[in-house]
Amino acid sequence: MTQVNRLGGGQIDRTKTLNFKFDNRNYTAHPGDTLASALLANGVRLMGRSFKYHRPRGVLSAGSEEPNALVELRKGSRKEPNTRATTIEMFDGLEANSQNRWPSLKFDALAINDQLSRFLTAGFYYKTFMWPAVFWEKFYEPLIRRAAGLGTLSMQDDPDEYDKGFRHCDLLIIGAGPAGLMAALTAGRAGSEVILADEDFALGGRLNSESFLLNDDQAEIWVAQTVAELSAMPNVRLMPRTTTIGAFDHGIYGAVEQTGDHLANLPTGKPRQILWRIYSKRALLCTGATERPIAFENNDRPGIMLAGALRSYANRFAATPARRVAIFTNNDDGHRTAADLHAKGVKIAAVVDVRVDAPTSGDYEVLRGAQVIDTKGRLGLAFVEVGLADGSNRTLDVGALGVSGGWNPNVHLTCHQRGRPTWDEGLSAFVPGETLPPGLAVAGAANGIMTTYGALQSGAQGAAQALELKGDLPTLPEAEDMPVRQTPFWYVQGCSRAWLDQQNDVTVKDVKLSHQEGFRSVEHLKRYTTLGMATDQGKTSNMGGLAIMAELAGKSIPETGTTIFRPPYTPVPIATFAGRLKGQEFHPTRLPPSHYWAKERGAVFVEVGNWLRAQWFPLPGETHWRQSVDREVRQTRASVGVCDCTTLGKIDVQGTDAADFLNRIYCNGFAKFAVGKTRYGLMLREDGIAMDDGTAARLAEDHFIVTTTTANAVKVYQHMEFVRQCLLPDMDVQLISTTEAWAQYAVAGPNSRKLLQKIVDPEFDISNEGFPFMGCGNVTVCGGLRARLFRISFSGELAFEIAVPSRYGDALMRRLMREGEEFNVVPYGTEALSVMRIEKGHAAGNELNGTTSALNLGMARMVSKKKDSIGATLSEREGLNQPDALMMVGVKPVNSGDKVTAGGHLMNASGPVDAANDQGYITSAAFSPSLDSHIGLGFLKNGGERQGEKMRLVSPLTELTVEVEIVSAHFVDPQGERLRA
Amino acid sequence: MHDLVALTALGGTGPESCTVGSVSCREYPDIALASVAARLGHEAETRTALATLTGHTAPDIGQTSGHTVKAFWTGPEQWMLEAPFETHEDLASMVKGHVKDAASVSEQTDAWTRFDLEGPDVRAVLELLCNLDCRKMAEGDAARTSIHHLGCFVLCRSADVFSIYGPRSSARTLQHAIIAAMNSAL
Amino acid sequence: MRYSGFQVIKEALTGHKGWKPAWRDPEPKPQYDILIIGGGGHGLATAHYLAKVYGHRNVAVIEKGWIGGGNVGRNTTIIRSNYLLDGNEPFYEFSLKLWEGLEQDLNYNAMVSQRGIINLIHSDAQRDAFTRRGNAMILNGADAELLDADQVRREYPFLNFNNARFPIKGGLAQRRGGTVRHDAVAWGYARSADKNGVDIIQNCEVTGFRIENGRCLGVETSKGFIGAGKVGCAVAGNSGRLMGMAGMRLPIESHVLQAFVSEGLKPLLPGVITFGAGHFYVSQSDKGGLVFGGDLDGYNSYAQRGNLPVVEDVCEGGMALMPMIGRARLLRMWGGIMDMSMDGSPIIDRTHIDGLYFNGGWCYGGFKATPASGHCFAHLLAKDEPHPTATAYRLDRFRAGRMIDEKGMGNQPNLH
Amino acid sequence: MIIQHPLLGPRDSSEFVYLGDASLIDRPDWQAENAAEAFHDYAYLRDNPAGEHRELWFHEGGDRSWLVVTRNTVTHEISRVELARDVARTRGRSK
Repeated sequence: MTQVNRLGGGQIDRTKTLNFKFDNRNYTAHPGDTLASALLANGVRLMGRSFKYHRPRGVLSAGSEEPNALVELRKGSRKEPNTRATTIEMFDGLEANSQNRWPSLKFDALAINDQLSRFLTAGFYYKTFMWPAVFWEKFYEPLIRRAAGLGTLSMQDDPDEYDKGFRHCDLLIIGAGPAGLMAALTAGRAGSEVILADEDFALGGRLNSESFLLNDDQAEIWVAQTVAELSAMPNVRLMPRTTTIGAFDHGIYGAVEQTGDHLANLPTGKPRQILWRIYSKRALLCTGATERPIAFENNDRPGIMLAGALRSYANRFAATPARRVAIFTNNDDGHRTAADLHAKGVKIAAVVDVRVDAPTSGDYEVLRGAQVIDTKGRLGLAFVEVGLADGSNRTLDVGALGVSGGWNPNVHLTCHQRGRPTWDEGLSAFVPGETLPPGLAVAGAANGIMTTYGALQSGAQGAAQALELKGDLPTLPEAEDMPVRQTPFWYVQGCSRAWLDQQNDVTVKDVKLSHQEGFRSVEHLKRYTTLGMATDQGKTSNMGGLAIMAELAGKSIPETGTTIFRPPYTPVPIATFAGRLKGQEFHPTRLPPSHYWAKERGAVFVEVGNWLRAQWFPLPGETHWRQSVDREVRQTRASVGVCDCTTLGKIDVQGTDAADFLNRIYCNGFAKFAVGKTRYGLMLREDGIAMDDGTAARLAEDHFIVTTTTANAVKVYQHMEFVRQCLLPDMDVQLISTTEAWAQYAVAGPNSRKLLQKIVDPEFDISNEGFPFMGCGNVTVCGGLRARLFRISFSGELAFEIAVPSRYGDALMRRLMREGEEFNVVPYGTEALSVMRIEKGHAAGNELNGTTSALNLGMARMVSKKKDSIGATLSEREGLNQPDALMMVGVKPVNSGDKVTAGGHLMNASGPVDAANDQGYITSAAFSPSLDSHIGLGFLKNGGERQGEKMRLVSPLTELTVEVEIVSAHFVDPQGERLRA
Repeated sequence: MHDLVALTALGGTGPESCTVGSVSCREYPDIALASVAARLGHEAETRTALATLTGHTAPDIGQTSGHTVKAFWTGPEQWMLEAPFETHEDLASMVKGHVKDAASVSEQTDAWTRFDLEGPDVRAVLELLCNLDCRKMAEGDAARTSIHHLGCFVLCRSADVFSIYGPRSSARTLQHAIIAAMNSAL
Repeated sequence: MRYSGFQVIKEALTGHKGWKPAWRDPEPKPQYDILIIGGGGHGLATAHYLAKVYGHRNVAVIEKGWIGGGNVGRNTTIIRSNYLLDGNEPFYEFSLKLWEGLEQDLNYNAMVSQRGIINLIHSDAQRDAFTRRGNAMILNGADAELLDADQVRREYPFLNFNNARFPIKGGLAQRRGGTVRHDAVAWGYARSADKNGVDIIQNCEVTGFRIENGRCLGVETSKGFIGAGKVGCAVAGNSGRLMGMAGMRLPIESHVLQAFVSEGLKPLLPGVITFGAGHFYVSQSDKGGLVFGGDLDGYNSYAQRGNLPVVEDVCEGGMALMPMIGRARLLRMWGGIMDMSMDGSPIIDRTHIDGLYFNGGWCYGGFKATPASGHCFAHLLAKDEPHPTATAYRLDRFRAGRMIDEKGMGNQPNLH
Repeated sequence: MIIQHPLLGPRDSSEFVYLGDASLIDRPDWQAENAAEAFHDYAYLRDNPAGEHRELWFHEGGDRSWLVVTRNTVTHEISRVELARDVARTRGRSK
């Protein structure tokens, strides 16, 4: 198909021809086209269907404010629904399809809604579909859902890469029209760090769409010269294809750069888009203005568009929707469109101007004091019905109608910190208000300065003021400076199916109904009619709706109110906000020192926070994880096992007051204990609930190593810094995390000492006498490597923890395995670790769940009353010290073989099973190879007194009821003889 | 002398490195680290001790200084010392010998993994990684920042050489982030 | 006027001339039996139940702006009763049951859509915790279902099962959970309360309380003094500001919670999905937008807007959980002010001032609680004793050490 | 947001961890008569102002300093940033 509506001139590269597909038909275009301009050039006006009535729609605009021409761009997993044809930069091989229609764009079954429109008025669904109640989910809602929505997602993972980055500047200039370019020139020449960002792929803004001259030259020539000078400046960064989406606190702006959307294929490793966080000292908003339509009967047909857009297509893109067009305007700018199109050889049927004193702008008819009262044409505009000043009607036979109701400054970003724009009578439009985001100033049309010269001038001045530049401004080019005055004309009296929000199908009639039913505040209007809630965020519709509501309420527009704008300025792919942090990169992965060795051993791994830990080490022939875990437990308890416990937090606490400091942090006494000793410590939150537990090892008078649980390492460090800096500022204490510096392994089991004696250098006595239970100290291993040894036990066995610098962790593990062969040493993972600590009755994460106190954990006596420690006072509140308070207990099934379920609740042996009779719950459960039975830990009301009681363990969720006996939490070696062996 | 074989943070026996465009990224394991925090009231002594250790006055906020033994600022009255691993493996105890009771010293050698980025466009890579104003960083500047949710130190060694210290256990994640940024920016 | 399909057709055929305002626009009377401060979901619901259930007609609701303009107009519309603790679960289950009959009760279609909610499980410890929770729900008469990884995959095939940093190991589902058209809730309650004689007074801002020897006699407002036998405050988000006028310090901080909606899309999500390894939850509205959110910004704020780090954090969670939404566009973001209480649970109680009652501290769970909150607050105001399902929501529970801490985060509001 | 760190200059708030009202520095005396009541008010009651708020931030991703930031909760404007350790000392805290 040839480009039947391609005009002469324009900023397209005719030397290259690009092929593209729309709804599976082939067309041609040129570099510099958008999808919209190319379709118009190819004689295509029908591009989409509306949201509710499925009315045929074409382009309304030539920019990001487009409500109608939304398409599904690209195919397969790269399909992008709801993409504005007006902002899609053409590339060779582009494929797009229309959306929200079935079976085809021309024949859409749901167009029936248009016939039913009288029933489908604003908010009709609030008044019906209520009977019978069950019908809603089953019938009504699916129907509504299928009809609603716009495009479809591919349902496949997005295959593209995205990035995030940070940029810093003295001045961020948002928008590269006349004001923005002039501001950049001013700031750039002054040597400031400047970023100039514009959503368009071509810098220049409106200047690219106008035919007038700057310094006796086409505006585009001045643009080219200016851009050339700016690109040569090292201190200026030009960012085309970059939309500034939001103004956030303290001069931080979000900007989305479309680095790959204009390419047929992304080079490998390159992102499709980059989210820039721009840190600006000052910012200048030069985002221009958006033309506003006029509401009249059937004003939504393909071919009816904003007059300025018509002009953009003709001047910049050398395209027109039709060869014969008319203009409907209330201001002189509409005439400019007529003149430009006329000059390009497009026939102007007439300029319909509501003003009786409208000027003559060219060699075509001007119908003064006239209004468009209706239009015809099913899939595209065919006739325009004009009501003339004398009351008679005239039918214009045209393929396109350019509509201009004046221009609204693009104040969006000035509202992002909830500032409200103010009403300008002269412009009859909202302009930036008093309270702007700090550091932001506004220039050009965005600030209500509607002439080109004014824009250039305010851009230069804006930059100079923002940067407090002294001296002369760059000389401004000569440009048009016709004063602009806009007398409002919102809608043609008597119209009813006249569209305000074209995408959401909100008409003048809907606004009237909203008013009639009492939804009169702007927010109610928006929410009741959905006006301005579409993907264009009401850029072309809010004002019209507001104006009509004001008229109905008999108030002025400012009295009626305004709706402020929220980020983002235009919609942003969710993937862009995520950048590279997806899939495996969502969170960092932490690998313990023995990871690579464990991988060789065929370990099964599990995520523990960000850590990846060995869960168990299956042997050939083991088909079920329980076989591996049971073996690891049995072998450890029988001889010796090794487990990587590097992930436990380690905090180095030093200073002359270190001991006093820990005495405040832990609820149990810490003041006096000997160097070379380790002590168990329980930390409370200030509210008296257990925060974390661990050990503190005293390596020297002024040096402790504190361990935390893996999960709480970060939290505990913060807490200790808080106490150190905010509560005890004069204590001589220094803290630093050493978690990752040391590879630390638990060596547990009756033969653990024998094994370690082969590792620890002989000059160190680690016999029971030389290195008793809870001992600690610096040693050397394997012939002189510095190491730390702790005699502590989580498993309940005779056990040690040995630590060496992380880089030697792998080698030490291999050495332990080799030297341990004679003892049949076994590596064990987190499962066996957990089984053994449950057997021993040690509380862990499931018990320290943020709601349990020392009392609940059976450690009430540990909370020292003789000192000031965090949490001690509030732990005494009566609610936390009830006679029937939950106490940690052990449970065992009465019938061996029965399973204990963590998360099950405990009920009395008889009586009803319900919340009222809930006695407690199971926190941890496991099969104990040592007892050859399932066992569990849990919390039970008054549990301290109920040992031996038979109860029911119920889990209706998993349809389980088991008879259990309440026992001591210490299933294995309750006297702790093994620890001291 | 012990006979245990050391692994780098990336799990190899030797450092990994790669080049994209004009920028190279090299794992740098041959470095010993120790943190030094002045004891309350002994700030001056600590600085003097650091000066003798590094042959240069103790670095100020956000700075690094020194020769064989280098120091960079990590917090109020707190510094990290760097020295060649083969000659200073037990840096911490050596430093403690100098500062005595004036400061708390903690071995940090294997708490960190280090990557050195080198090349004329290195700053284009860094602006995709962290929110520091890298274009303004000059030789001797050091700052802590967050890269890919990891707390890292970024040190400017010279106009086009930067070092990044990240948590050792996340070396893989950090390296992946750096290389992805290199592929994207270059 | 009664709403019905028939009425809609009749009006359509007669040019919609007959529709009346959904509620009157009265001037305040000098004195009411009961005065509700706050024309949000909770305040309007309180008025509805006071009139309809407890027979109080001499009631007014005063609102500083326009009704439904607070958090009921800016939330992610989720309803559920999947709570753990005895203090909470019966209350939220009561609320869910009220939702189930709401539209018939109000004669207003609020689009209560019970399409289910699932909380995903990514670790064994999480499964243990959710098992305990699911059991608590069932023991309290609610519905709960524990799904394994395969069941989740069958129901939600589009989730990230192939390249997940934190693999999905199952989920706790509540089939009766779902979403509601949030604005319609406020309008429906307002219309019904108005029909039952309640005065709804918009643009009427409270400037102070009139308190004489320990008793609250009424409020000073931008429309003058309004006397009342009892004054109930339901202004969650601004509780600190309002109760400050009565000289009260509360166990509450105001925080900003952001929420997000995407462009309209054809149906793709079955119900509400909550990520268990990141800050992200999502559902799809009837209009087709993905409605999603995550964590608080984390700092005290009354600004009703947030910042980029949390936007990124939420979208990172979304991409980690369902990478298929990458090319869906985020259309709009907004921030609501949350009454974050010290244990993450609400307060419905008398105050130490006679005749002054407080309802607040809803954290970000306020929307789903709207019907029960209104019902229980109405009960308290009418009978001067707490409703059986809300006995734990006492103001003094922190002094007594009876916190209701679902998350186990302690006295740090931004962690709940 | 950007916090003007007294030592490091402007730093992005995402590097910090927020705790809450700076009154958490004023931890009551555990031996006082009304210790129970005082600790309740300290731990649970907040002024929660709509306006200027003194609050505690921890520079987790930086130098590990706790800061007292004076920030307007309506506009987010930050008017003052101090090292919490200095504030604590001026408020009479020691060991």
